[in-house]
Amino acid sequence: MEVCGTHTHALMQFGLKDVYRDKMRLVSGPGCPVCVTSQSDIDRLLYLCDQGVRIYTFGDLMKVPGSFGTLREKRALGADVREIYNPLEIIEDMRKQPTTIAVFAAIGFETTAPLVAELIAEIEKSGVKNLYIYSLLKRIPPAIEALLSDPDCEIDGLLCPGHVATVIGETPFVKLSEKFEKPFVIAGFTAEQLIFALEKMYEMLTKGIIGVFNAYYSTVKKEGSPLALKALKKFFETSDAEWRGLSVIKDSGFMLKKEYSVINALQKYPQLYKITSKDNCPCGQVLKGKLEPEDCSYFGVSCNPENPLGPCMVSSEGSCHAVFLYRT
Amino acid sequence: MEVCGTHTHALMQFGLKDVYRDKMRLVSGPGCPVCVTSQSDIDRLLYLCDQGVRIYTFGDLMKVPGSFGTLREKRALGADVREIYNPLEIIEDMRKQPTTIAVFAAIGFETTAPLVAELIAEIEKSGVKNLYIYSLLKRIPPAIEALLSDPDCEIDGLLCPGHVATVIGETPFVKLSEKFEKPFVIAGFTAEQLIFALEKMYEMLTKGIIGVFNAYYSTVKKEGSPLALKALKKFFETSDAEWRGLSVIKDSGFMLKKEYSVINALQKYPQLYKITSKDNCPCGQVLKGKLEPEDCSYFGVSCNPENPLGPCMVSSEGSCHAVFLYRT
Amino acid sequence: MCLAVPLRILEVNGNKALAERFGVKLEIDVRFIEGLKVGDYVLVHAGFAIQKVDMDSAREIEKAGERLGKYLGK
Amino acid sequence: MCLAVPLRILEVNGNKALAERFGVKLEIDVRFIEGLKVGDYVLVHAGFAIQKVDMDSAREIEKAGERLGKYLGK
Amino acid sequence: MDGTITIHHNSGKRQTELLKFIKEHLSNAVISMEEDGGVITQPVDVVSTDSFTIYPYFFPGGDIGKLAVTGSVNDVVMLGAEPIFMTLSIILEEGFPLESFERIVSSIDNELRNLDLKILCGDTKVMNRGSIDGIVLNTTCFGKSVRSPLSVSNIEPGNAVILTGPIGLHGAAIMAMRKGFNVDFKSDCRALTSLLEIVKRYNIKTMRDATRGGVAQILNEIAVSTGCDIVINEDMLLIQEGVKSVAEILGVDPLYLACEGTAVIFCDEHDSDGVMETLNDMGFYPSFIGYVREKSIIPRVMLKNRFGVERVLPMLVEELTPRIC
Amino acid sequence: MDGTITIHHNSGKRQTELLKFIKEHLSNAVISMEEDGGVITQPVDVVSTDSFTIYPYFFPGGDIGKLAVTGSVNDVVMLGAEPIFMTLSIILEEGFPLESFERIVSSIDNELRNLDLKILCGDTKVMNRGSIDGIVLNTTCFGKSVRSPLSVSNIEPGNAVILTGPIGLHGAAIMAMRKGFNVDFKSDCRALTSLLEIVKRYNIKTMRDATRGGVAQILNEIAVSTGCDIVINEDMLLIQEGVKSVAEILGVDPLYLACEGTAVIFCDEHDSDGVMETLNDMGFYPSFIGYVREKSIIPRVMLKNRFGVERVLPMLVEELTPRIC
Ligand code: SF4
Ligand code: SF4
Ligand SMILES: [Mg+2]
Ligand SMILES: [Mg+2]
Ligand SMILES: [Mg+2]
Ligand SMILES: [Mg+2]
Ligand SMILES: [Mg+2]
Ligand SMILES: [Mg+2]
Ligand SMILES: [Mg+2]
Ligand SMILES: [Mg+2]
Ligand SMILES: [Mg+2]
Ligand SMILES: [Mg+2]
Repeated sequence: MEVCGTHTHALMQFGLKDVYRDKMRLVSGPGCPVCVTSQSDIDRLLYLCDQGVRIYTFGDLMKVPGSFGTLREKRALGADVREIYNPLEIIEDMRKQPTTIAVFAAIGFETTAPLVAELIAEIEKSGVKNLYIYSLLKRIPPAIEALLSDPDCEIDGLLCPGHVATVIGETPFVKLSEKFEKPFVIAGFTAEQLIFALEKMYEMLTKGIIGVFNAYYSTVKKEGSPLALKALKKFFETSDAEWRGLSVIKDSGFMLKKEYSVINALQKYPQLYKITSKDNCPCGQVLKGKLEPEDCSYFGVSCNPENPLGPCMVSSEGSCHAVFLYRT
Repeated sequence: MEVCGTHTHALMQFGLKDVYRDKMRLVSGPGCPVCVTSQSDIDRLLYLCDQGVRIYTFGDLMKVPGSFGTLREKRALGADVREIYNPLEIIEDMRKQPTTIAVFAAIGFETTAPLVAELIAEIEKSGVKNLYIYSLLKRIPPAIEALLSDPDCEIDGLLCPGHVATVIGETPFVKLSEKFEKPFVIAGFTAEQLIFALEKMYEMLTKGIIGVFNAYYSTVKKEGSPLALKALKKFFETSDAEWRGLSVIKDSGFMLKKEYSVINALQKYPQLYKITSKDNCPCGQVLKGKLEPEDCSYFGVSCNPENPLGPCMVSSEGSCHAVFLYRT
Repeated sequence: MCLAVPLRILEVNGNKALAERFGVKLEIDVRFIEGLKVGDYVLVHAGFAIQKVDMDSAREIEKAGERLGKYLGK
Repeated sequence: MCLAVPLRILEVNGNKALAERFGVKLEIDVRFIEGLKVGDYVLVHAGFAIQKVDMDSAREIEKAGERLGKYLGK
Repeated sequence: MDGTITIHHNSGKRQTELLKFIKEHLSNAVISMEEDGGVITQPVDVVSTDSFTIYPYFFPGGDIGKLAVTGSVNDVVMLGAEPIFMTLSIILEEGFPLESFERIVSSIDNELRNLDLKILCGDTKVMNRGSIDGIVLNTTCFGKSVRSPLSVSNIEPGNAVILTGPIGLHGAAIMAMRKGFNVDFKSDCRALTSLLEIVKRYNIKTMRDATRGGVAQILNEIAVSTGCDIVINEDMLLIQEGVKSVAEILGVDPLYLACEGTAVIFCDEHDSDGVMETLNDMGFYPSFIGYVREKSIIPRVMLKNRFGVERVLPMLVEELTPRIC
Repeated sequence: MDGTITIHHNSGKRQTELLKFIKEHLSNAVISMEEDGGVITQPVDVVSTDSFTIYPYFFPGGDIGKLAVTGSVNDVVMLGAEPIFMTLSIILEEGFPLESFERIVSSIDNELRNLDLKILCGDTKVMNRGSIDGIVLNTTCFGKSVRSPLSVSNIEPGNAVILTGPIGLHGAAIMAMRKGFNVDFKSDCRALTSLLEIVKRYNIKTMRDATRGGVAQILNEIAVSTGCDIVINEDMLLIQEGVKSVAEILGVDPLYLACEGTAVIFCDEHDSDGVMETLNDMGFYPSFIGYVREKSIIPRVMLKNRFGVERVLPMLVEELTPRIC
């Protein structure tokens, strides 16, 4: 039995994978926004560094390798790359040197995307100039749909990411559950929340129940977060997006609406469209649940947390990283 | 007997003032371009620092106090103030961050002014943007004329600055010598060159000879340096200029010609005109030879090389500084 | 993915609020939360509250841990 | 004022020249000097040659030091 | 002295003034900062050196000055020696506020008094604005062993692993301050000289202060050095609730957060009760967290969680920074 | 290790790699960089510490690594002691080229071998890009006196002042390099351990290496410490023509330029001939430059020029920078 989910790291950390070994095989899916950032996108950011553009991003993206190094390495060599925690920090920081040209490399799923939307609102209000958005934001439901549509995919049930669900609510998952006729459980991230979700998943799988069980009902509402969804609608429209190892998935990205193209990095730097690179690792197979990390021929050899080949090893949330760290 | 010159420092360093004590009293004049920079001008540069403007200047100007500190202090507090040796270094440095706005605080007499002229020529050629010139350049002959015209001035002969003469030649000094009927000797700066000049001065004074003796004929030509003079003519016109302690002297400054006003800092920052400050010290009296440094009531008390009140103490070429260091 | 923690609201000031967790106090952005009151719990991601948290339900869910403990014989 | 030192020309390349003084070699700007030849001496101020120096005359002037030495009885 | 450090304090008259200023504030210390060095007048047999770079310079529970003293003192203590003398080298950025510098020097003085420790000689350097961030300190501490110096090579399988107190307080306090969080705990920055009592009384194999990289890093280093696996019990770790919260909010693991006043003690298992008891009596909050296991080809640290599951506690491969996922 | 230093070399696995890299390059040294400190196995009674910040890191005649070794060694020698051990603390900027670092560590190794000196313990820190310029080193050297330690307090009026060699070579070499001048001389950066021979044989009062601030600064410091005027003879100063030229071109006084291999020796005047002779025999280029004068209310250094005129040689009040006037 398989569960495709985003809780890999937590499951490993709490040792739950072993606990449930006899009942379910827990495999990992496209669960981390860093994990799925394509090599082309990293290369575009590295290109911007070389143009003297300041890059803002979340710390997580710093060590994702492109074809020629990482943002962290660029910074070590003198590029102006700044880690932020709350996207609104950027406004304040830009005010200090208002003539500096900067790009915010916005990564994240539906959980993070509303925050980027509010940053855009604040850029307008604050009058900050020279700040552009490069949206690498992605949507989870289209990715799940792509995975489950793959005839090779042997996933029996799906543990849904609780914090994405916090924003988008239960409905998108209900539709998918019905379409693919598989049980879905929305899960939180503490050991207890995961145990509760796994109990329910096991129950649904053994009893053959189809539908969505919200095992994180303390936080996830049916309708999600209306104001966050409103912010998403105001600033973004859906677009095709490239996922590392899964290639382009239809409607799986958030791109800035035309009205905001003046702060779109892709509009300011049309050269970015020309930069495309192909992925070097079989991460896609891992993400689809077709390959166990340990079975990748690079695993632990040329690919390890210090010198990660693919983003599944890069992100501490990545499935390969998790397996590497917690293997016994 | 008195000699008004710019060789103070050297005379002190070599101990020559004492050697000639019985023959001539050597007093110091407005001999150093730093020494005569007005407090208003420093305050204007400090204002530019506060506006986030990068300042380029010669190291000498760094510790000249304005009303609220020095450029050196501004730099210590984070202002972007850069010391240069050759004005053309600025072009190369600007290329590294071409969008940074910078002002070159150009100090100097006729010796240095041609170099600034050539910098302006290079700015045009190189296509460097955002670099502005704030000309504090000054002319020596009008200052000598102002000094000797003062009815209080008791100067009997004039030791002329050899390196200014290297550029402007003998002629301007010949005119002044004739007008004021006093002996002028053009002198170099090594001990030997000064001794030779002082010998000649003593001879001319005792024999009552009027005119210019070029005691630095190895280097100073009658016509000066024609190419340097041509550069001066091309880029500058004369203007009234404020000298520390001597107030405004007619035609004693070099200002950028109208054609170059696009790189004139005064055109870019018209607010600079509004900044005027009054000098706090009796340096003017010292510069005119009316007051010995030791007789200034501030000398050595509130005014010393570490905490200079006036620029005569600031510049290591300044007359008060020289007396302070070399008093025995 | 999408790290988020529940915090308790101490003060609300328009879009901003002071929130707390075991003595750690920080300013968060609460623009996405309607009808927020002091004492409410919110889930915070990258400095933004993205949803209210119902603490009674949360405690209910937590009990799963105890059940597993029993199952594993601890 | 206006520090300047005499340097000897080793090479001329357009506006630039390599100049030397006791083994110290540096690039200087010689745009103000006409008819400059290798072996010439120039007076250099802030990286620019501002005039040629006639070394014979320079040596003549230097003799004043000796005269003062004698006068002071050294 | 004026309001800020200038580049002129790097030499000459102003340097002399700076040295005088430092000397005056280090009331307790026999400083010979003006001479090239100092004379050692008591026997010493152990030495440790560290450079200290931290931002913010002032934090709840200490500052860079206190840290520079306790940091080197603790390293000497960890070797089982009593700190006797210290050298102090100060690197300042032009423009550093004199007021802050005074606070730092006074804090050094205060800590030296507490420890009855002397500065034997020192050095000051001023760097141009932008060439260094504010202030960097280096201390070298000399001590006299209370018994034969401790070393990792003494460790054997079966040895007990004891923590002298809660973990991650320093790292969490610094991270919280950088992010503007208000916390009700402080850095544990302090001297651990009282641990010498334990060294005198029990069969201590080695001690390590769990500074940069935290408890996880120290345990991994020791596992590698000894070639033995080490197993620790997650339940036994003392983690202040505030530290846990900061770690959760910023997505970091407290086991990797620096301590500046908590040490890991390896001792003979028969002495573990005695060590625990004595630590308790001295006011520590010790916890017996685990054991040294058998030799292993790939020596690792194993963390046993509350469900009894063991997992690898890996060595850190990158600096801790706040994460969003 | 890859091509540059990264912030990850500051802790965890990469720090271990960095320490291994350093250890491997310091072939001669007993390093215990991984432990908290080292054990002193020979008696020592003198110590000196210095931080080294210099740009460029590589210069004719040396580099920051060699300088960090010889600088602290010389300070110990100046106190009349033989250097025995050293500690080494390294602060690196993220992005520092590994190749440069390797050259620097190899240079440290080379100098340690020459001196038969060991590193007892060390420390590494990596700072964020922009938080420090490239590399800063700190060394603390301890030594054993060959006789009772030298001190300024031994100096008396009438003592001879002897320079062990030409002045300003280091400062002039650095300034020339910064300005892109090509020079035919080198920094005098080197260890002065052979001067211990002089200390053993003659009544040496004190010695000082004329580093930052040059001969003028050292003499002024000693004048202030002893309360005596010092008079020196300009004619007696050995100044390499190239040094003179650099100084003239840039408008600085060679008396204030740093030496890194020339010391000022104060000795009983009866010993001055012997000291001069021995220095000559050892390959130095010594010069007997002057005397300590009587006590004075405002102790000053007087410079007698070739015309016999005396003037004050003041203490430096600001850093030396190129001037145009
Ligand atoms: S081990 Fe590395 S290369 Fe292989 S799938 Fe995982 S991340 Fe990709
Ligand atoms: S001593 Fe100071 S205040 Fe007096 S004239 Fe000289 S510079 Fe001016
Ligand atoms: Mg010294
Ligand atoms: Mg240490
Ligand atoms: Mg330490
Ligand atoms: Mg020192
Ligand atoms: Mg900085
Ligand atoms: Mg330690
Ligand atoms: Mg020292
Ligand atoms: Mg030294
Ligand atoms: Mg250390
Ligand atoms: Mg820097």
